[in-house]
Amino acid sequence: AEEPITIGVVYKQSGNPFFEAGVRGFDEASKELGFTFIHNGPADSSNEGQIQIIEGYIQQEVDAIAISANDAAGVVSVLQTAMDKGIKVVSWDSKVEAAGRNLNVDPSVAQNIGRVQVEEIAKQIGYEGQIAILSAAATHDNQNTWIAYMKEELEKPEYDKIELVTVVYGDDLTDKSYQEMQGLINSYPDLKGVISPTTVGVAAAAVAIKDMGMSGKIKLTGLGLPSEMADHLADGTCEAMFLWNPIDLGYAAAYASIAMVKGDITGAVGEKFDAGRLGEREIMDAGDGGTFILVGDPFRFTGENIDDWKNVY
Amino acid sequence: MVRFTDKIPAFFKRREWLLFGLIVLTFLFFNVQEPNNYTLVKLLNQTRVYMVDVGFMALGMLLVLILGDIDISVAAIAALSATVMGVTYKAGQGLPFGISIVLMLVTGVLCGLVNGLLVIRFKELFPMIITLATQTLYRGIAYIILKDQSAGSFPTWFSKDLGYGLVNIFGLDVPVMLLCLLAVFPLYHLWLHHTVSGHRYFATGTNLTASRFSGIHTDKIKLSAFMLNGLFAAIAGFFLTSRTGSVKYTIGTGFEMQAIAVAVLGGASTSGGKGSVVGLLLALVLLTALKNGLMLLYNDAFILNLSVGLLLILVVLIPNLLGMLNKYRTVRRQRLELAKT
Amino acid sequence: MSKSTPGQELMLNIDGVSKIFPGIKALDDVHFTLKKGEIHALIGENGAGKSTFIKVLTGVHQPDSGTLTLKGRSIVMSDPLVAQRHGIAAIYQHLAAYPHLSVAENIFMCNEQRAGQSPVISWKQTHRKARELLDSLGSTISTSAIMGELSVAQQQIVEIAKALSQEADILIMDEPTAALSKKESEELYAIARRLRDKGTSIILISHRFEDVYSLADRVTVLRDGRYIGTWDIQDTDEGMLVNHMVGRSIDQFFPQKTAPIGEELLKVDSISRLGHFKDVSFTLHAGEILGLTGLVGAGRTEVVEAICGVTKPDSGSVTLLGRDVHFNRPGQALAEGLALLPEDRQKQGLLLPWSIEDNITLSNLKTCRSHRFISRKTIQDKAEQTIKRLNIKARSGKDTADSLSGGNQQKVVLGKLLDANARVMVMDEPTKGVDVGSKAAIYQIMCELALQGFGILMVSSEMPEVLAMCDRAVVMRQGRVSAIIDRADFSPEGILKAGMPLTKEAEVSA
Amino acid sequence: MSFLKKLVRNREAGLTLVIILLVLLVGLRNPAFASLSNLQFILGDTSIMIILALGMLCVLLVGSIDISISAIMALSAMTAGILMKNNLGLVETTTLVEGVETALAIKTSTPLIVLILLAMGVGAACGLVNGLLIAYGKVLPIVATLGLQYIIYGLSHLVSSGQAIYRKDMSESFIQFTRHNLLGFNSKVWIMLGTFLLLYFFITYLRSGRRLYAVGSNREAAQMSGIDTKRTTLMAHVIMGALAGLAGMLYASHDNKVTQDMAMGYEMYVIAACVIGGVSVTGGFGKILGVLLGALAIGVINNGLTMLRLTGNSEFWKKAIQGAVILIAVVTNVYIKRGHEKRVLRERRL
Ligand SMILES: Nc1ncnc2c1ncn2[C@@H]1O[C@H](COP(=O)(O)OP(=O)(O)OP(=O)(O)O)[C@@H](O)[C@H]1O
Ligand SMILES: Nc1ncnc2c1ncn2[C@@H]1O[C@H](COP(=O)(O)OP(=O)(O)OP(=O)(O)O)[C@@H](O)[C@H]1O
Ligand SMILES: [Mg+2]
Ligand SMILES: [Mg+2]
Repeated sequence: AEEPITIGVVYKQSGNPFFEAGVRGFDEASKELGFTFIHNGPADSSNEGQIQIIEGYIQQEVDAIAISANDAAGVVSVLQTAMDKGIKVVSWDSKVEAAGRNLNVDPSVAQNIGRVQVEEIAKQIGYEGQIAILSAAATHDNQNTWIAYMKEELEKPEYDKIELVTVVYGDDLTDKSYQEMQGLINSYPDLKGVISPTTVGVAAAAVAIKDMGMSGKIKLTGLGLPSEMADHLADGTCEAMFLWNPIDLGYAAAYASIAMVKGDITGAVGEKFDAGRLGEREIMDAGDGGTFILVGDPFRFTGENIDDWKNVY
Repeated sequence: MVRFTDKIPAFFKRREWLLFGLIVLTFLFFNVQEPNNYTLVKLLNQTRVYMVDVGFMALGMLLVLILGDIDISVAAIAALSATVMGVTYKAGQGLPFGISIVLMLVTGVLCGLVNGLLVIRFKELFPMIITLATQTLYRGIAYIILKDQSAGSFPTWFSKDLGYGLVNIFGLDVPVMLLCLLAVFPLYHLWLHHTVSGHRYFATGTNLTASRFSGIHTDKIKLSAFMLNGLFAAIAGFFLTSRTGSVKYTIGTGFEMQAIAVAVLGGASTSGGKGSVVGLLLALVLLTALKNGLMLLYNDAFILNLSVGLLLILVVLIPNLLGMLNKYRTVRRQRLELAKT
Repeated sequence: MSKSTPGQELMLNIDGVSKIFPGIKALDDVHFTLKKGEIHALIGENGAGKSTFIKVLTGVHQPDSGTLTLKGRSIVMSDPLVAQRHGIAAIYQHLAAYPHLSVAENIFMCNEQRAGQSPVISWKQTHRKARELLDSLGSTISTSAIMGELSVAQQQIVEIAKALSQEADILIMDEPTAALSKKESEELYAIARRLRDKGTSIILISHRFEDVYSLADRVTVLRDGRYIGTWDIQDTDEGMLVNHMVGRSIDQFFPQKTAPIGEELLKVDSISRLGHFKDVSFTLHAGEILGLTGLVGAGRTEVVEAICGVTKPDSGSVTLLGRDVHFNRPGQALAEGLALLPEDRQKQGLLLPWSIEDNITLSNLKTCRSHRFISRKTIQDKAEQTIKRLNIKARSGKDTADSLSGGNQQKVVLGKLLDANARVMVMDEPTKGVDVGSKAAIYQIMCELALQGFGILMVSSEMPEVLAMCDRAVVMRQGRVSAIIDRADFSPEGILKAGMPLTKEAEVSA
Repeated sequence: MSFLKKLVRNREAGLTLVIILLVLLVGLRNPAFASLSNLQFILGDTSIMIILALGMLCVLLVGSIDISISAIMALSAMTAGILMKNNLGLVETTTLVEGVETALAIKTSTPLIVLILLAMGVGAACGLVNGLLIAYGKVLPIVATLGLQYIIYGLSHLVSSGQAIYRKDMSESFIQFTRHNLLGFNSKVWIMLGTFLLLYFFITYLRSGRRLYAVGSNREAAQMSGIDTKRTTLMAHVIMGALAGLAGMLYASHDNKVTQDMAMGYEMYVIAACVIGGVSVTGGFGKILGVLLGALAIGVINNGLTMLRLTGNSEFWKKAIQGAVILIAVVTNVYIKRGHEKRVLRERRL
């Protein structure tokens, strides 16, 4: 019998529920396609930890590596040695630089992610007043890209009366994010709304807003985990927030990896493959020298639909 | 009469033998569990992941620990030095790579110098507190230089041949990096354990006042230990960068604790006066064997840490317990003899 | 209250006590009796087992065999609290103070003053009682002063107060006078006699025959952990006791110094250091033994440390072998030929966990090399010589320094300096807490060194030592030189008078 | 003695002055910072650190150290969290307000006090292991607690099997537990005050408390006077562990979240707070009021930085300022001490 295909899945941090959900996507795909996979992430969301894991996968002679990178540049070298050995590399959720991957599975177009959050907050505050952004760390590539697109979106005339007063960073630590949010509330008495495009930040911000008695007075949106945000959506501290579906993300990454291992695709622009229940996906130019596929647009979670999701991821 | 059972504790009191025994056991255990992936040849390849950068860092840390001090800022020094290298090289647009490397080493030594000066000047303070503060400082500077960017595009000999290159020795593929590390060990061992200047680190760590009264320039010893530590941290940053292929200001976060753990595992004591280069090497090998085996078996970062913690405590605890047992036995035997006479 | 005549009631009877440390039999079948209201001196060479005996008695160590009978009842001293409850109090040889805590708290640690049975400590009562105790000792030390900031003598007084606070039936004093001046010693004698007259039994350990003869009623000698004998003090004399202690007779306790005085080696010219000493000047010549004496706390240690580069004088100059020198650390002084035997051998002199060999060769390791590497063999040979020369008692050079008794430890430190080719040797209390045998040996070495042309500066608090050994004596009082006396003019009264504080009030604060 | 002299001699007064200065400085840039409500907030926010610093004081006093406290916080909060999650039930309460029927869902679970006691118990058990290793196994404190830090974080991963505890898994009483105010102060402040007073009484008026000082000041002497130094060390670690358990619960309730890596790196702030508060890291010396103020100083710095309205490279400056202020505070302490010593010397009559 032929040996089954093995995928080595690497994510940013061990024990992070977002990636637990992502792994469920791989699980689903493996039942459909009949491959095996192993998964792991460093305890401290470090680049060095991911390299250790990748080297372990190379040692185990996996057929493909599917990675959500902590540092887009930092794993390029080791992934190149993997590719030299014939291992296919697919990045998902958080991309690897073009030189270190065969294909990127993008949750959504960065521009869209930036845009929907600005649209949402503008609508909630009535297109007028001060807003602020509570980000993760100033070093996170995807955060910075989204923030850049948000600023671009804010240039549009319909947002003329909206002022972005500051961007603060909570380092994806709950207590620091909480402190920063509290600092925002105290520093800017006229603050109307906050965008926090990070799951840790938006949850901490919601708690801070509630604790300071500002529920309803300061609007909040961002990218949040349904399980973590369930209560805040239900009681209206956060009217709506967004996130793509990590299960679909993992699922799509698994299908892409298998297609590549089987030789159905090589990762070139224009190639198409079947992504199971998600339908057909076409490979596009990512503009960074590499290619990518898109999974879907961010989903809007509100108090009405949150009950369907809060136990999912 | 000396019975064999009496000899066992004494045997395992030598840390090196204990470590050696553990290495053999670890290897056999995982080799049985994972006969295909956990082989000597494949393990050799993994040494660059687990041994080299932490190893260099631990060599420096060893000196500081021998003095009874501690340096929390090493990983930050590695990050700052690597940053300096990456930024001055500017992907080939800046200084020649050789000069960037020299600047990197100088940065490491300078950071160590600052630590050392603070430690000497403020004897009332614990080095732990001082280096805790300088850690923030060094990483902060790296951050101001690099912001959220990463510096990379190093020459291929660096990021490929050094980072991932193999040399065939007697039919075995040995990582180039490992050879670099192994080249340092004999020299370092000779220097630390067999020369006058090495001896002085142990003396100073055992009793600083008495060493000073005996004519040792203890301030110089301390300063040089911190500077060498900085140098080794920079070297660790260098090899780490050759593996990652690029520098970010977060590089090597948390390595200081690993370096301390390795040195302590190898026989150093945080109270000073103790440490062994051979022990350190064995500790590195043991950790490589263990971590890689666990990685293959469990694929779980937390289990990995858990077992490192367990190992650290057991290796320090077991000789202590055996020592107590030994003492108890000696006294009991003498007591029996006393009763006879 | 009438003075109880010793010999009536047996307080304590110890029979056949042995104590084993790994590798060493510290006590071997020791007998000891203590009567009510007597002062019983316990003497012996360094390492004879005196301190160990005391620790067995107070429950710090458990004996391996032997029985202990207290007031007719057999007792197992399982821990120090048991001893305390049975009315045994001790002043230990090495200060057992808590340097960070207040005087009052030091006195009442483990004997906390509480209101009745309440578990809550009463600080008011603690301070009041401490004050009473210190007053009874004629001391004005504040009860809230921090122990570590007091002088050694003051700390010793607090320790005595602590022992007294326990109102014990049996009081043990392990070298209580080692850090005390003559005057303070005398005050202690008075207290001891007062206590004895009240019926307290006292065990006194001392290397000073002065103490033994002015206080003790009986004396017991230990040698190498073995019991040698017990005598009434009237039936003994110094020579006989020394013979029993060392197991041989010492003909010449103080050797005859024959070295001629030569050229000037060291000149100290009005050096000062803030808060420690002021305008100190003297000279030292080849072949000369210069005494630096005075009361404890007079600043002698500070002076010699400033000369040898441990600290730096704020002003003044030091000239060594005709050259102006400014040392930043002892190593520089050593390299220039000025060696310092420090006051505290355990903290400043030795690497306790290291072997005797490694300690002896530490200062001069550069000469123990072959081909740039340290040669174990050379170290061994060199150390072997020194061990022989100084007659250090150890099984081998591989023994660790902490396994040695005080006197032998001191010899190791001395051996280290001998190895270092100095011209001037500064010795800070070289015989402090050292037994008679070792003392004589150290004096002998000093004379030999003088003969070889060394200049020796000896800090000493012991009058007989200064009188017998020194060519001249520099007397210090409260940080200043009060007199420089030639051998011809030596008299105990003269030296004592020069060292006495000027006013009563000044003495109190010193 | 002049007022200034007194101030310099009294470290606590000096620290208070430093804190007031810090508040004024930040307040100058952002008046909102110096407002009463914000200061109350800071006190509440710093309570957890103060509680931990109080425990650390005990450990440092006996000459030990504990760098596993953040792991202990994670494990104890996680244990309690899992119990809470598994016993969570919804109680639907219907209330009639002007004829409109409203359904109020209140989540109930294991009683709060049981959870807290459980967490403190888990913490104390971890402290016990630390203490046993250090006191009886003679493992050096840094090594023992570093090793245990790895192990305990690993355990919290194992017991949670990788799952975090979120607000939706928490009972209402647990969520609200750190959100009640009494006399304008948060419940955390009251819990901290209670802990402070208890510990103050313990180490000032009880024998076993004073012995923490004795053991750290001179271990041998303590042994000779019959103090069980090992048990005292053990006790210090158990106290630290129990307080870490309590702190973990407060932290979790405050964050509405328990992750397996909760509070990573927190131990360094706690140690820094103690050092700034004048505790000797080698044992024997340290005042409880100093620790309170030291932690408060760090709390003011951390909160003040977010309110400084820094722009540009603000992230770096925040980090740098934090390190610098800690260093400056500690170094200033050294100079004050040296000045004091010099003054004592000058006052001596020679
Ligand atoms: N804790 C210990 N462990 C091992 N050996 C010890 C210990 N304490 C004392 N010894 C040894 O026991 C012997 C007796 O020592 P002890 O301190 O009782 O002598 P001593 O008569 O008090 O001497 P000194 O006059 O120098 O104080 C010495 O050889 C000493 O090295
Ligand atoms: N006037 C004083 N008031 C308080 N403390 C003093 C005073 N003078 C000296 N001291 C302290 O007393 C201690 C003993 O001083 P030092 O060691 O210089 O004296 P010494 O004469 O060498 O005594 P020793 O005989 O112990 O060697 C030192 O700690 C010193 O700082
Ligand atoms: Mg003794
Ligand atoms: Mg002195």
